[in-house]
Amino acid sequence: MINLRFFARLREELQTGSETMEYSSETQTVEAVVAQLKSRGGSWSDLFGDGQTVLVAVNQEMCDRDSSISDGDEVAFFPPVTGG
Amino acid sequence: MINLRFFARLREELQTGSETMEYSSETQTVEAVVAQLKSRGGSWSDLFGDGQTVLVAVNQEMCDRDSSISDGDEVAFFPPVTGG
Amino acid sequence: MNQIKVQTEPFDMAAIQEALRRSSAGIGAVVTFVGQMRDINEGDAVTTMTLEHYPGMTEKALQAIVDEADDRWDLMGIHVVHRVGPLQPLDPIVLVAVASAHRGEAFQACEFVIDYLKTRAPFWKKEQTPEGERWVDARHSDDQAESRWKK
Amino acid sequence: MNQIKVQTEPFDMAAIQEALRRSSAGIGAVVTFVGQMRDINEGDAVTTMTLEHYPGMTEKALQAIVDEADDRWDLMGIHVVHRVGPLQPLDPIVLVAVASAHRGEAFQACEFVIDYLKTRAPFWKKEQTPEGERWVDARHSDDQAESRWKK
Repeated sequence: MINLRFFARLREELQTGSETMEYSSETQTVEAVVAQLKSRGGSWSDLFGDGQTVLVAVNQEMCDRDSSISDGDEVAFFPPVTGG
Repeated sequence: MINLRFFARLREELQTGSETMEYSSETQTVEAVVAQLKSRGGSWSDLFGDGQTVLVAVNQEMCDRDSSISDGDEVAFFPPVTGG
Repeated sequence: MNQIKVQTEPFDMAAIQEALRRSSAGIGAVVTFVGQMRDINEGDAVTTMTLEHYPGMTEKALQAIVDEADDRWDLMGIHVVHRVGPLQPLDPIVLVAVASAHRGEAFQACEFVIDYLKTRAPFWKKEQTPEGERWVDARHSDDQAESRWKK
Repeated sequence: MNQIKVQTEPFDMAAIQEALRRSSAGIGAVVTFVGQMRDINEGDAVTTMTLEHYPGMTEKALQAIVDEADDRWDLMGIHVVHRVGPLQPLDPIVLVAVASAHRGEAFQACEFVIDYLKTRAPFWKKEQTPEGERWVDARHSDDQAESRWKK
């Protein structure tokens, strides 16, 4: 199982802040998880589609799309940050 | 008449904070005034001698040695500043 | 010592700076940055702002930035406080205070921390304007400010 | 608005910063530098310090520095306060607070003002140490800091 989290504009447009996803051969990299989310269609394919800047953190550390994911990881998606 | 002022280490070592000096053909530039002060000997020649950094302000604005002086001006001498 | 706080309630800028500067008589310089909410952004009036964050990651990200500042400069204390939740114009949003023996390092480290915070700490601003709500877009100038510090 | 003060009595850092940052809801950034007295200098313990200045010229010199900062950057207020007379370790000596819409300008202007103050404003420090009194020497590093801003 991996724990997905969504923040800010993503959380609002996807209408969910979190979900769990089965850990499988299809979820072993950030890129693979993104591909699954995109395949859901609707807002999912819009928000994770080409030209969208979505940042990713694995276990609360910023990661790249090719970062690997382990069973039990927390994988968060969010827009570029705007604090400060 | 010009008004001379001395600050910090200069004031202490010269044992005076101010004096007046006759305005004459010998006091029309900072350099000329410095030459007069230096000619007094003792601490005066030490403090205004070669190798000493003495800053000058004419009418409360930083000036160079070749700045001209008018009758009634306030001419101040002091070491490099160390505030802040 | 360093201190990092993320909180809903207002913070006491004076108390934070006072505690930091009094923490050692070897401190010669304290540089403080305060970012506050403006009543206008991108030309529009903004009446309220809501700051969302990623609890847990926020603190870790701030800690990593503060640790890196400590590595790069010779400092005597860094305090970072960032508010979340609803804010009004003139409300302070963030404070970064850095103490050092000499001013050059305090200035550099303070600007470094806020520049990195702006691009690396998971906070998001949503503005309420007379025309409705909107998420604030990331600024290209913040990316440029961050990239100055890349070694 | 800008404010310049030279005074013997302690100053209220919190009140100054609060007045400055509340002066406009268009202010997004306030950068504050506080220089305070260290209990050690050049390796020696310092118990007291006395700050002499050149009344009249001091205010003019500070005004010229503040005016130049205003010319160079887009600012929304500069407050400078400098103490003179006797000081103890941990006493704040000088405060420079700069407000602006955006942080980059506030940081630069604040550092510019203190760098120029350190080389152009007529203040002199005399330290009392266990070995006796001594005038503080000007630092080469302050000349270098100033020269960075030459156009």
